[in-house]
Amino acid sequence: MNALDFYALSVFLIGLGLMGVFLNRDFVKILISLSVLESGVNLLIVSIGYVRGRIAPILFSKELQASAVGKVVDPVPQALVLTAIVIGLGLLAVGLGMAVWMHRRFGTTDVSELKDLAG
Amino acid sequence: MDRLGLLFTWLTLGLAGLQILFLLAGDRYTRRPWPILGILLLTLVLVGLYSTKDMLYFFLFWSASTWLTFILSNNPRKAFGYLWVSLLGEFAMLSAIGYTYAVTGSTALSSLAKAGPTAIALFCLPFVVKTGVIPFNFWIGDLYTGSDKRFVLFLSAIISKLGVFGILRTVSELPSLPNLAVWQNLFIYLAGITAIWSAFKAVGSEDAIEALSFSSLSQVTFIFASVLLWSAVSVSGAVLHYINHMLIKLGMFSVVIYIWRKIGSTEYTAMGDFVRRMPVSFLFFLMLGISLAGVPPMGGFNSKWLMYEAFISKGRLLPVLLFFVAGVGSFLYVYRLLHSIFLGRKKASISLVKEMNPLQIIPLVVSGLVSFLIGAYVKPFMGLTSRALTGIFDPVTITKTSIGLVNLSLVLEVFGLLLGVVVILFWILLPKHRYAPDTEGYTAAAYLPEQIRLWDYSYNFYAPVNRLGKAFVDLFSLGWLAGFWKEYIAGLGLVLRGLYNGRLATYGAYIMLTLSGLIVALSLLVSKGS
Amino acid sequence: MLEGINRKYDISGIIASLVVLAFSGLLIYLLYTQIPYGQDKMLVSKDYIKMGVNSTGATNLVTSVVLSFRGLDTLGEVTVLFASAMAVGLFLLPGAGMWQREENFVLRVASRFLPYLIILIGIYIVSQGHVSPGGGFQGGVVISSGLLLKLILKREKESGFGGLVHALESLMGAGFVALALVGLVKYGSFLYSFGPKGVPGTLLSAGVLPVLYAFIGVKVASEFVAILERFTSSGEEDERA
Amino acid sequence: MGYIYLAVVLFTGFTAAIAVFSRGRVSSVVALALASVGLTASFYLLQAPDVAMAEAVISAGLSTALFLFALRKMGIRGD
Amino acid sequence: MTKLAVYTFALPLLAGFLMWFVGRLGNRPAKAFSALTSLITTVLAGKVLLSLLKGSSIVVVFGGWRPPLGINFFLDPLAGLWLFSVNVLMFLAVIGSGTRYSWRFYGLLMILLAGLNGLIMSGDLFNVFVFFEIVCLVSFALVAYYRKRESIEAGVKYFVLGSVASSLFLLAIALIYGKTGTLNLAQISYLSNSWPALFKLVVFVLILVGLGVESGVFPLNAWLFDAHPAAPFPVSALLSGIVIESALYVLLRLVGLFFLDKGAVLLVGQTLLLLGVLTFVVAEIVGFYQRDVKRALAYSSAGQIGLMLMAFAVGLSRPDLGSVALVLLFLNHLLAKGGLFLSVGAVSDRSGSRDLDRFAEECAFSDKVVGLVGGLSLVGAPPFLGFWGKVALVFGLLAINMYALVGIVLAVMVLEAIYLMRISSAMLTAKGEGRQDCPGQALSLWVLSLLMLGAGVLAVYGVKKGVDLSRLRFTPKQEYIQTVYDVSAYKGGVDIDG
Repeated sequence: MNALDFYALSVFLIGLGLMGVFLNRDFVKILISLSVLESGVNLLIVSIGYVRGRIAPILFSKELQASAVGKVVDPVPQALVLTAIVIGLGLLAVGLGMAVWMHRRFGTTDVSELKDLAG
Repeated sequence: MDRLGLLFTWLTLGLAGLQILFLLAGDRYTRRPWPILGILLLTLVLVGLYSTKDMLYFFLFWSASTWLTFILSNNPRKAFGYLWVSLLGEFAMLSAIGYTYAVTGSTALSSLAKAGPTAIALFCLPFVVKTGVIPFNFWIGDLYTGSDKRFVLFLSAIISKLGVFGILRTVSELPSLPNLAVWQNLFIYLAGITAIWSAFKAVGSEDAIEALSFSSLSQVTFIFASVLLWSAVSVSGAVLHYINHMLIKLGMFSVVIYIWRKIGSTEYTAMGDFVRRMPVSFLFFLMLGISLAGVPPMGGFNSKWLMYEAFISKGRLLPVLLFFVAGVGSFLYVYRLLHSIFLGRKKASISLVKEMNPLQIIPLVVSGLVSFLIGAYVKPFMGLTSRALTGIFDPVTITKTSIGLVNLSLVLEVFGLLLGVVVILFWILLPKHRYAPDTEGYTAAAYLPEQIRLWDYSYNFYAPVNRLGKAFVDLFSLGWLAGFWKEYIAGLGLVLRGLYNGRLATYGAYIMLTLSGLIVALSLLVSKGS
Repeated sequence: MLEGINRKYDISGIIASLVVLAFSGLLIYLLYTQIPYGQDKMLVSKDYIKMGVNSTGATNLVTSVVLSFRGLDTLGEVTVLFASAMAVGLFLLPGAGMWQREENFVLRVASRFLPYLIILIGIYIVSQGHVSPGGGFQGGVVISSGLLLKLILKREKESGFGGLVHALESLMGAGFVALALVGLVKYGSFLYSFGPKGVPGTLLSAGVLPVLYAFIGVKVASEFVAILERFTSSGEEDERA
Repeated sequence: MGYIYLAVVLFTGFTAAIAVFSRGRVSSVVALALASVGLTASFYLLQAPDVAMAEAVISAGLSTALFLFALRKMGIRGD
Repeated sequence: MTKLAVYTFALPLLAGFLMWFVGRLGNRPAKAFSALTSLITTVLAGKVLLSLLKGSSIVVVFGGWRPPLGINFFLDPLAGLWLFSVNVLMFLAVIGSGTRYSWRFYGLLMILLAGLNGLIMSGDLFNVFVFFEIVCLVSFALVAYYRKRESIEAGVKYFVLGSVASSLFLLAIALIYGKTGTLNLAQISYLSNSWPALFKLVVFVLILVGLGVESGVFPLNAWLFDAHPAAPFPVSALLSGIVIESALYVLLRLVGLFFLDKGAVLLVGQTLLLLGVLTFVVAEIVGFYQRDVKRALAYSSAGQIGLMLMAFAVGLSRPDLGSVALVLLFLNHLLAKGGLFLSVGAVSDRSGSRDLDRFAEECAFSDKVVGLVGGLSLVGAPPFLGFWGKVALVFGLLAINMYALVGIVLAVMVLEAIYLMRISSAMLTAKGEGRQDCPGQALSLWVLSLLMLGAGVLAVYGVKKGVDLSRLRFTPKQEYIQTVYDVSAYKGGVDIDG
């Protein structure tokens, strides 16, 4: 019923993230674009696991536990995304550490300044 | 280990033994362990090379000998030319072996014939490279002059002639003679030109080791060409000359290296009139010089005569002419060697030199006597070579030449008699000799000062010859090839270096372009394929 | 907002973006044709749903997948966090707080009682991980954001958390691996969820899962406190190359 | 019911676009936080409470904090 | 035996976690502790390898769930060999890492070892991604360890390119999970036969690019040439020695399992062959013009990766030659490049400059030995493994009638021989008599040289006896699926295994 469902949003976020990484010159902006890219992929994984008209994979009641197969959304993508989000945060922490040092060593976080190593 | 391998093994072991004896008998510098161990290891590798009939092991030992030579020469800057050209040759051999393996499933040398003429030509390319025929002659001078003095004797005596053994082993293993006439003729003529080129180089050089190395090249190319001719007389003459050349280079290099250890330089201008201090060395050096020049009483003449005989009987007169000109060149540089080292003007360095100690002189004496023996009584040596070549050729005694049937060994014995007359004459005249007084009176000092370059008449001794050959020598020194490499091939490198320009956005674009490029290309291929 | 676009972009950046657009188009086409949205595409998950509760005892299926069925991912996940904490420790040094001058009244008053409240919520989230949504990761981060208040305050020297935080972080990580090894030694396979299943839905129900999540919660909390401490310190990073 | 979907999707997409393409760094960090909030809502709509909670706390909460602290460490006051 | 495989992964992780406590005692105890751990894992990996060579492949089950349900490790003889060599080089790098690194450095090394071991053994797609992330993250941090201007630049570039690549890899995993509903490699490989062509193509390219960046395939390896020289020398030894190889290993295993059904073998083989040739040729030609020693070694690493790619591509149609070449090239590059980086890196640190003419002023004797032995074996001089690897590769390429390719590859190999020999001879003819920071360095260099020589002699002996190396290859699809789980038994129904 809704054409613009979450596949479109996740592909939009992925495309936006990738473009952000390549177009931006400031390293912090690139880190932001990377976060957007990662959240796009995470959204895609979760929306792959979504089944219309079903509820979250918490089997709180007895009878739900008995006949849960047809009533519950796929739990596995949610487990994967849980891990992927925290991995994204780990990467971000390291990236920001590097950004601080890049600012100290190069005076700016402009990525186009990084051209000493070439050839 | 077949008979051919056995002969070469004994020759290499003999030479290595004599060289190590010479090094051990020298002073502390030549007695250092690693050159000696290196030579022993290299000899081991060569024995392996001589013994194997399987192409893969042949390639293993051949590549090991290249790498060991590069390391033992101990002067990488000068030896890089040698390295990259012999690696190219080796890789040609490897692809030939791979192709034979793909076609016939076996890497035995005999199965090379089934792989077709190009495989055989590729397999023999490294032999041409290692011999140093024209397109591959630019590395010879650098390697020999740059190489470590303790290794250069072995290098010039054995390593320079590995190509000869390679051709012998390969062609003798093939069931039928490959119809590679085009390649055969091409390399015979190229060998002739290289012989002349190196003769001119040797004549024009001012350094004893450089002269000796280019003389080796000239002799080795002659051997190589006569092996390529592949007739009974030519191959046995080549093997005989192989033995002769090995002995000559052993003796001559031991003298030059001994002098180098004493006076620290191998330039002609630094030497002169050493005959006073080293009469015995002079005697044997003279014998070896005569043998190198191919003058009758000594062994060199016999083997050269056989090779010329083979070319003439095959009616190939142009190569004979080419090698004859190179032979004339050998007269010149042999005399220059003798004159500048032993007979020239006295230099200050004469006080440093004295006769070799008895142990050191053994290699020189052995090589002089054996070469003399080859000259005087050639029959046992002819027997030696023909036994080594059994199964490939029938023994060489009677051969039909333009002037009818000639018994080779009989002819050589007649020249042996001539040799006896010369020895007796030398014996009679020896006590009557007296030293010619120093006639250079116009300088007050007792010895000529070091910068005698301007006055020593032996400097640039053969100026007219050098001028004559200059254009020819420069053409084939392939300097222009190095220029081509620097200009065009290096340009390709710069283009590729431009790929990694250090900008992050470009690298990102590489990722996306690879992603999309592969998708588009593969989808086209898949849709075209299915 | 739009004036940011007309900056001089790198030519290769533009090429890459065009390629990205094309690729997203292909991706959308592929998704809609191959992986229809909202349809039941489960294969292995059907088993997880069927036997999830009675074999692991946890009513929150995601927790049972995260800790029991795909426990190794979580262990890998915990290692990633530990590695990033250590890397940040490499890059930035602890030290005095960044905000030396600003005296923020609201912050000072709030930081006296608010952190403990937030930590309480965090503990709730961690402990209820196997019953209701939430768990070690979410709860741990909530706890660390609670302690963040303390870090933002004016501080002359290194905040007191240093040693304790590192010790906790290492111990919890080692504890998690130890529990997994116990599973290997006694029950024959790494990360085996042993322990009493109890009544699904109650607090003490899913055997070792809540213990594992508790370990993760404390570890994540101490890790992020360490990272935040480094990020909020103004210490001149040591210049040694 | 569909309008909530549409609202969440459009909000997330729009804020993400601002985050990536805006000029100032702090404004993009804030936009990223808003995008994370939008993302949390979309995870909620996709029946994934665990992930929504994690996304809220981590992406909206902690990474925004980390970004701002890093910018502060780099001596950048505001935009 | 399955327990040992898990310990090789669990112990370094435990060591990493406990490194803070050991760090309190100082940096040298931390180094000793990590050396001890890596020694233990090496011994364990050795025992696993022996049992694999004798017996059949091992499947390690986690959490008590049978393969398609839980995560499983899969170990065939090739994985055992890869695991053992990774641990050996890690142990030698830790010993040979001198005295300048803090306890955090060794903690990160231990986590890197755990990640690599997991990456090699893992039999689950998302699990591969998690371990891949661990390896990437630790490599980003270790490359930028020195925080000098040069290391930060290399670290930033590596970080951005690495993150983009791993996101693309995660995207591929999402697509695969969406299509098949499972993450177990065997099950996916079983279901992958029925994938439509376009889907299979896009997923193949995504995985190739995602893992290709980390494993140094041609257009994607730009970060490698900045990162290796800028990293501390033990790290660059590990990066070149094991990290890019393990990424390549995973790439080849995934390609081997998912994309090699009848129709695609030709296409996949040719793509990998083309990428391999491009990687080799470009890396070696550009490496030829390098003045910076460590940068030249980095180009040589990328070149060797190209050779390995070609060996795998050849192995698809001629497994007897291709897979043998892959194993030999891998072992040779691991030992030689590990040794070269450990010695050249330490020497250039001591002499302060990395320029070809001045880097070798303080060469200790063991540096010279490794310089010579490593250079020769990397270039493919006779007695060493590299020689047999090169011979097997050339035989394989000729067997699939790629004549022009052999010509190009061998000609470029001469270039590599020249610039590597420049480095080796610069070290050999160095005048100065240097001293190493700690005896551990000399020990590790001697052990590496002996390993290279020993491996060379073993190879000669092996070839003479015609020993069969064909077991050391990627388990083909059918056999992999059969060993992991019985397809027919599992139909997605209820399969309680409490």
